[in-house]
Formats: sequence, C-alpha cells, structure tokens
Amino acid sequence: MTAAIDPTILHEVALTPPEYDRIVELLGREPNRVELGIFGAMWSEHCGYKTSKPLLRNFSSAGPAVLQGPGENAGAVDIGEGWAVVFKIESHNHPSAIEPHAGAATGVGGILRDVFTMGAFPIAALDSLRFGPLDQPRNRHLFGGVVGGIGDYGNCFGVPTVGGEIYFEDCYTENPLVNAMAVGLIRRDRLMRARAEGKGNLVMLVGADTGRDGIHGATFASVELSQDSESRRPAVQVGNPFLEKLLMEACMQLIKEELVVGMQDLGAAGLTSSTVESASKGGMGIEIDVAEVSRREQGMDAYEVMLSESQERMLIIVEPERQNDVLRVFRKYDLHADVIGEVTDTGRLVVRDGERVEADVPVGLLVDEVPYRYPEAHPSPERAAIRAQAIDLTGGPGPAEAFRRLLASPNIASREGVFRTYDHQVQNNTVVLPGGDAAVVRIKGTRRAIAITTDGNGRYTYLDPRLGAALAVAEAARNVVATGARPLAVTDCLNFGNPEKPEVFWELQQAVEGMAEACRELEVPVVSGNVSLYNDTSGVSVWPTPVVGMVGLIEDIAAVTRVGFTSPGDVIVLIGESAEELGGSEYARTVLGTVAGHPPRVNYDLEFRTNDVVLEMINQGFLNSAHDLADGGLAIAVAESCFAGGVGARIDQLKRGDLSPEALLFGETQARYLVSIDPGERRLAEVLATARAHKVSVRAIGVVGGDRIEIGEWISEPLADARAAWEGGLG
Amino acid sequence: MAGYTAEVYVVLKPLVNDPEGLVIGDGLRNLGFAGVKTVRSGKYLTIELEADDRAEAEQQVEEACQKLLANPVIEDYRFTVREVSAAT
Amino acid sequence: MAGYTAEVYVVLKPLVNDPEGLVIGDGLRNLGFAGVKTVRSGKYLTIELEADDRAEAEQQVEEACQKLLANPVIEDYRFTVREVSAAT
Amino acid sequence: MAASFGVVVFPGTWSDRDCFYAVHDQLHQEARYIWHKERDLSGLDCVILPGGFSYGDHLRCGAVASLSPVMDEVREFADRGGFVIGICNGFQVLCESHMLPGALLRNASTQFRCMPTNLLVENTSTPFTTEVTPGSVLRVPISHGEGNYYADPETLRMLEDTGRVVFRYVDGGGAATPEANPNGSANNIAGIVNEAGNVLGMMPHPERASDPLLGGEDGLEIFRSIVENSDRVVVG
Ligand SMILES: Nc1ncnc2c1ncn2[C@@H]1O[C@H](COP(=O)(O)OP(=O)(O)O)[C@@H](O)[C@H]1O
Ligand SMILES: [Mg+2]
Repeated sequence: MTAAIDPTILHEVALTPPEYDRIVELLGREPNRVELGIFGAMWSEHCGYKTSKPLLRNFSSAGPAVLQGPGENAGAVDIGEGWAVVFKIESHNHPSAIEPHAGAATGVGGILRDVFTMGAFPIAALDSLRFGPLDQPRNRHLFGGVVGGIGDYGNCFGVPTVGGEIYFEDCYTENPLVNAMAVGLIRRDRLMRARAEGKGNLVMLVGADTGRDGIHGATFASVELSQDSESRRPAVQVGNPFLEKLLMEACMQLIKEELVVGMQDLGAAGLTSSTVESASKGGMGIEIDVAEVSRREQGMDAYEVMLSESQERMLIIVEPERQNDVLRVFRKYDLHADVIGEVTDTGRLVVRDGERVEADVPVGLLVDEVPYRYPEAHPSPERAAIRAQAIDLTGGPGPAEAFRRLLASPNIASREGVFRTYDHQVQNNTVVLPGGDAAVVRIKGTRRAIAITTDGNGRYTYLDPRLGAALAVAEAARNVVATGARPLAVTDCLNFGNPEKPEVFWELQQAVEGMAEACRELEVPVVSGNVSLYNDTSGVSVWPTPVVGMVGLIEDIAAVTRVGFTSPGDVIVLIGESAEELGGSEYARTVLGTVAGHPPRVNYDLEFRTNDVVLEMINQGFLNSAHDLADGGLAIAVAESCFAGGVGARIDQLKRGDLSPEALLFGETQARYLVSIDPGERRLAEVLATARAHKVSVRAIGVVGGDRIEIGEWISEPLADARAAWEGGLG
Repeated sequence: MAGYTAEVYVVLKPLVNDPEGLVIGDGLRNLGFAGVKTVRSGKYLTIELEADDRAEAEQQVEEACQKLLANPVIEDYRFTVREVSAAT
Repeated sequence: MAGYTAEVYVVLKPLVNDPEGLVIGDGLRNLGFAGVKTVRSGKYLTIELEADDRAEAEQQVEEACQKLLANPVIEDYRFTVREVSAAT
Repeated sequence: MAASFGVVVFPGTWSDRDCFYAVHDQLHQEARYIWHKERDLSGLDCVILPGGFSYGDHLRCGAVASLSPVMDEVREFADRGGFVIGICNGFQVLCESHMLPGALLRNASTQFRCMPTNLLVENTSTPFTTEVTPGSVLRVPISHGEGNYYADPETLRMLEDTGRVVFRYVDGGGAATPEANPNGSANNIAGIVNEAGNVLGMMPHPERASDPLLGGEDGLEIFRSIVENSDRVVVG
C-alpha cells in the first residue's frame, strides 16, 4: 500500500518503509512533513528506545528508599532527614566523536538539566570516558577535547566534577564513549515531575533562543557513524553553561515559590519530545504556536523549530494566574520566557505556525505505538573461543617489570592531570576528592554524605557480557563501600554497537540480564539510565560497555574512609581470598598483550558478606584506610594506597598457596579489599574476628612505612620511582 | 628565507551558537549602545614565520589553519600574509 | 538610520605575555611548522549596528572599545567600520 | 566582635553560597546576598565579591560584571573605608574595575587548575590578615583558568615596595619557586591590596578552606581578621 514516499525523506528521519506504512495506518492518512519529522524523532532509538525498551524491563527499581524509578528525567532516592538525591547518567558519544569539546560539554549540560528538571540542585558531576590509544593523534585530540569540554561546562556552571573513569582500548578509536552523570539534592517532598496537567494551563518555553543547531540529533544518534555523518555536521551544538546556570537558578526559584505544575527539559528532539512526553505523562494534549518561539535565526519553519536541539531550554507548565510571577523570575535573570501554547484535553499534539496548523497528531501514537524491534540475537563463536583461552604466563617479563608497566598503563596511571582541570570543590561539600575509590559529598546541615562512583570494565564485558555487566555492579558497590557508604541505588548507561548485528544484540541482552541480576542480588535498585546504540565506525562495533553509576549513603560522616595509608606502623590487611584469575585482566592486556580468558567469577553472597564486614569495621572506626582491589590486583592497590598516603609499605606475609606469583600480585579476583589498621588497641584482633565470623577470609599481610613498595620476594621499588611511573602514564 | 607576517581570522560558522557574542551584545546594549544588533566573536592570530617565498608562507598558514588553528566542524577561517623582511 | 558592520581587533600589548599564543606556537612547531617564530593571539569581533551615519557608527565603536571591549591595562585595539545597508 | 557581610551575586557567580557558608555558618556573622542589580549596601562592614564565571567569563573575566550597577556602590563603599574582598572572579572584577592595579591573564599552562596551594602571608597588618601569625603559610585551594597576575614592571615594583603583595604562592618550605607558582603570576603573586589597604583581591579560595571536614580551616583566618577589624569600618 506504500504511498509514493521518497526514500531519502524516510532516511532523513530514520524510519523504515514498514514504519512509515504503520504511521499512515495509525493516522488514517499520510503525515505531512512536520508530522513525519515528529514521528521520526519520537520513534527513534534515542527517544523511543525501540530496540532496548523490552530488555530494560529486566531491571528492578523496587526498594524502600526509591522515590522515583526510570521514566522521569532522573531517578530519585531518599537519603533520610527529609532529603533526596536525584541522579542519572547519559551518553554523548556520537556528538563527541564529531566535535569532542562541544559534544562532551553539551553532554554535561544535558545531564545537569535532567537533574534540575526534577527540581534538584546539582551537587556533583562525574564522567565515564573511553578512548582509543593515546599514541594516535586523533585519539589524543578526542581525549583532550572531551576533557576540555567537560571541564569548561562544569567549571562554568559551578558543579563539582568529583569523579569518573577513563579507559583506553583500540575498539574506541573514532568512537569514544562519553557518559556524564549528575547528582542533585532536593527536599524529598519537593520533587518535580515532567507532567503537563490541567486544561488551560500555559505551556512556556524558557531559556535559550531556538536556532538551527542540532536538527536531527536524535536520529543521528540512532544510526552508525559513516562518511555521511560528515555531511550532517551542522548538527553540532555549542553549549552555553553560563546560560544553563541562570536557567537552573531561575528554575530553583520557581520551585521554591511553587510556581510551576510541571517541568521538562529540551534534550534530544527538542520541543517535539518535551511537549509529547509531558502531554503523555499528564494524560493530556498540548497545542503550541511555533511563531511564539524566540529565535536565534530568521526564516526557521515549523519543522526546524520542532526539531531544533538548541541547548539550555526548558518547557514549563504554569497556571495562568502564575504567569506574571514566572515572568518576574525569568526577568531577574535576563532570560526569555515565551508562552507558546496551552494544555488541552484532546490528547493531541497540535502545532501551529500562526494561524496555520502544521501538525495534529494523537500523543498516544507517538509514545505508546513505538514499533519495538526484536532483532535476532546470537553469541559470537569467536568470542567464546577467546574466552576459553588460558592465560599463558610464560614469556612474561617478571613481576618487578610487570609492576612498573602496569603503573604506567594509561588505564591505571594517575588521573590527576585530568581532574585538576575540573573544579571538584565548588559548593564546599567534597569530602573525598577525585582519586579515591568513590567521591564523597556531604549533605550540609546533616551528618550525612553520599558516595558516588562510575564503573564498567569493557574487557570483562567483551569477554563475557553477562558476567562483565554484573562485575561492573559489584565493583561499583565495593568502591562505594570502601569509603564507608552503603550502596543505595544505580543508574546505568548501556553503550553498545549496532543492535541489528545479532552478536551485538545478544551482548546487549546478556549485559542487561547480568546487570539486573547483580543489582537484585546486591539489593541496589536501578532508578534511571540511558542507552546508546550504534557505536560503530566503519562497521566495527565498540566493545559492549555497560557503565554503572552508583550512589551510596554514609550516615555519619565521621566514618568516612579513604584509600591512602595514614600511619607508618599500621598493619596492612587483605580481606578476601585471591584465586588464579588473570583472564581479562589489565596484566594480561598490558603486560602480555592479550585480551582473552575468562573474567573473574562473581559470588554475590560473598560480595555481600565482604561488604558487610568492611562497613561494620569502618563504622566501628577500626580502619585507617580502605581500598578495593580492581584493575592490576593487589600490587596496584598497595601502590595506590602508598601514593595517596605518601608513604611506603612492606608486604611480606602473603600466602601464595598454589597460585602463580602473577595471579597473586596482579590477579583481579573479586570481593577483595586492602585495609590498614592501627596495631594497638586490639583493633586488629577485632577485625580478624569480625571477618571470620562472617566467613570472609582475612590476613595481615604487611606493614605501612618506609620509602619503598616491597611485596614479597617479587617487588621492591622506591616509592618515588613508582610514583613517577604512575604519574607519567597519561603522557 | 624571508620573514612573513600572517594575520589569521577564525570565526564561528554562521549557524553555530556564539555564547560569547551574545554576552558582549547584551553588555553593549546595557551600556546604552542601543544600535548594536548582533556581535559575533572570533579569534585573531598574528603569526611571524619564515619561508622561502610568499607562496610557501601562504601554503604553510593554510595548512596550519586546517590542522590546528581552526576547528573545521564549527569554524571558518581566512588569512592574509605579507612580507616583512626580505630574503637572506 | 543605516546599517554598519564594525570589525574590531583586540590584541595584547606587545610587552604583555600571551600564554595562548605561546601554546599555539609550540603546537605549530610540534606539528612540523618549523618556520613559525611567534604567535600572538587576539580577539576579532564583528558587530552589526545601526547609526545615523558613518561618523556616528565609528564614534560608537570607539566608545564601546574604551568602555568594554578592550582593557587598556593589557590590550590595544583598532577597528574598521563599513556601511552595509543604506539609510532608511 | 561582629561584622556584617554582603555577598555580591553576579549572573554566573558560584562561590556566593560558599562564602556565605564560611562567614555565616562557620563564623556566625551576619550575611546577606546582594544581586548585582541592587544598590543598597547599607549596614555592611565588608563586601565579598565571590568566585565564579560572571557572564560566563566571556570577553575578559570580570569585564562585564565590572559594569554592573552594584559596582558603582562597591567603589563608593571602598572609598569610604568599607572592606572589600574579591576572591578569584571577584579579584578579576576588581582589576577590571580598576579598583586594583594589573590584570589576570590566562594561566601559563592555558589550562584550568583546581588544586591546593601554599600562601605565604607577606603582610599581616592589612585588615584581612591581622589574625594570621606573621610569616605563616596558609593552605588554600585555587580553581581558575585565568589567575596569571600581570602588572607593568613599575607597578609591580611599587606593589612590592609598599607591602601591597599580601599573599604569594610558595612551596612547602615557604620559598616562592617557579614550581610553586600554579599559573605563571608575576613574582608568584596570589593576592594584593589597594593603596588604602581596605580592598583585597586574591585568586585562591579561602571559603574552601573553612571547614576541618574538607581539609583545613586556614581560610577562616582571613574572614576572622575582617571580623576583628570591622570596628574600623564606619561607612554606615
Ligand atoms: N538503561 C536504562 N536503565 C534504566 N532506565 C533507563 C535506561 N535507559 C533509559 N532509562 C530511562 O528511560 C527514560 C528516558 O531516558 P532518556 O531518553 O535518556 O531521558 P531524557 O530524554 O530525559 O534524557 C529515563 O527515565 C531513563 O532513566
Ligand atoms: Mg531529560
């Protein structure tokens, strides 16, 4: 039945001919150009989650502290004393590949907006980044641009960028991953929702003027990067953090004065998705007149206004009698605020340009009729073979040399050169600065604090997507626990390749299942997240890279614990048991040059008990430092605790058993921590007893002190040399 | 070799958002310059360089613009080159 | 009223050091542009304004430079003004 | 002794809440916010021009803010002897307003720097430093991309000769080495006062060193000095 629709038009809006037919069927007529653009955007992968939505139902958002799960601009969790934290993570991979500085900056802007759209004041930002190796100039350019863009946006906006992670692997060449997370704080009874409610209420567009930038951003993120992306380049948006800061302050004031009914930021697909989504959530319709929209450029038509992705804009729903109060607030900040329409009870999105009706579509068709795709899924046989490979240790350089190489590996080396370009202290709340396991941000006026981390090891998920995704959750939990926080909730960002490839869709399925399982087992609900597909360049997909953002709660800030050794003479204790697990390890990659083998196993029950032991000991005040074991294993954890404390260590009581020295030193067995304890005051005995009572293995392995890092018969490196190698690793 | 001075102008492409220009424009209007319509901000670089001849100097500057001085995704550039000291 | 375009150049005074210019110069030499001696970075502003006549336009821009666009402690400026649309 | 602080808020300022916290929550002094369009400074002993990115740092840091209505009043307030402390962007605003000499250029690295610094207090007789033990080194963080202090040689010499350099970046041992200079500032200068001594500009953030939980209280000594000297202020 297909009408004579030009395929190039369908390509522009990223719809298939059968999807077009479906639109005609649902509408009972052909859509006009504006309507087609609106369908294209709302049914895109980016807005409509047409491939991932069915999978996301695996995630559980149930939990006693959850105030808002997925479905709003960000999730929200109760942290006690009337406070809630609001958080979400989001990708900006495709824009960053095209223009790293602007792409990353607007990524930060977008996630901050999601948080303050909920009414929360942004109190922290994090960024999880993946690049190709730095010896290629293009990758260095992307790295520099992305880090610069993140810093420029966050620093100007005035949110502390307190953490994140950076990995370098070949698969991210040309397709870097840029995931930004933001956390906001709000009184729990003040949460704002993105609802257009109340017939006759005004629809206002506030913030930046609308320009031609970013048109088709949503569909852009829903296809592979190709030569063709070059020609879509005008889509690049330049963010304005100064304006966003004013917009945030104005929105905070609206909420404080209770002047708005609903609030929805403009992100992907701009005015289209914000009007459609808020109408849908409110169960209402919206009618707007694009002629009322303040423009940055002349001659824009309805199509362009509806699909513009100009940044720093917000849609607010206001009762008519509050209009003047709202205008007063925006005038204070010299911001535009246009009344562009009103809420109706028709359930339709009606777009006018002056008198002319440009679009008239039932909202339900745009939101509830998204044609889900269920692509074929099957595992890659080659991958299974790689996973089955044993790690061959013969020919390795010996532990001392391996230690030096690992310290200087870009995946392990000090990140200070990056985070000192981010303001990580503004707002005067950052208790544990970047460089530790998780950042800790205190909640002023209480004894409470939150710990925040992002984690996701692409090597593990490449080798075993299901296990790797679970390990990301486990590692995030340990990072949070090491500071003294109880894991509270998770946000996730699923970075995958083209899901039309059966092995990619299989990876996605597996990763979601693994992550969902780990979250259930470790009792951390998923409250928000984001999906980024089509991370492919020239047909090659990035490794499956699910990233976990986790927030934990510290009830008494006095208990906060850091990674650095504090006092010479303290006993160093290893909690947890090491196994012969070098599959997928940083050692195998950096020292042996192989990404293969089986990633470390996960044992949820053990993770849970181990975390309990560590939390209990931290709360008793027994630990002078705590650090989880992750990339590079025990040796790297020891080194990091030494660097952070500015003191050496001697580890001479390791029990090797039948482990290889490499596995003992660099293996990445899970559920392990390195802690240090004052040997006096019977603390050590208490710690050992507590661990054993929880059936967690524990062993005093050495002593803090001196100016060398000494581990058994294998490693004896001057602290200063080790530090220099570690500090120079990012070049 | 002779010495040349290149003046390079780098500006945002016409459709690209220019937050700096917006602030400067508002600032000027607030100061009472009511006639100011729009301001676009750009960079102005002065480069002293040596080259065998003018053609080579121009070609070097052209390449420098493409590789470093301008970001082709969002910026346009133009330049002039003039000789400042004769060949040695 | 007629429409004018002003092009304003703001540069650091010769004795003020210019970290940005130094970094760009190093960057160019690292890229292999061995002939590059020095780079000075400045601003290039394009202002669209309306004024009664050219003299008034020039006088407005002069004043704008003094009041806002340049900081006399560290910067020098110059500008050109051209008419783009005739009086209405 | 008690003092009343006014914390000026320009569009894009973000240290306002941190400064307010330092003087109000930590030192229990009176404090109020002053939006940049306001002109009422009555009853204040000290005006704080906080850090941030006023007007997005566009054109030049502090340039547009220096033209705000409130700055006319701040200038007059200072002329009448009120204390003014400009921190980070506030220092830039004071230079752009010509209430302090010199200018703050792009960091020599051209990069933003957020890190702790050591400040040698060179003059403990200003109203901002009387509570500091002479010769002591304060640990106060910086957070800026344009903190590279510049003044022409004559001005520099005058500042040095007249004790107007109040803070200098030094290493742990108190030496003003190039390595201890985080931004390329002339003579490692981190803060200066005006001729009358009642207007201070400094790039480091004392309000971020005002809480033992966050790694130190050295910055409070500066605010405490202001409080102790506030009886000298009679601008009304
Ligand atoms: N991987 C995921 N896990 C959990 N929730 C998700 C995931 N991906 C998306 N969501 C939820 O789906 C909704 C839409 O996400 P998104 O399109 O990124 O929102 P926005 O347009 O506000 O940026 C949000 O509530 C988000 O939290
Ligand atoms: Mg949103």
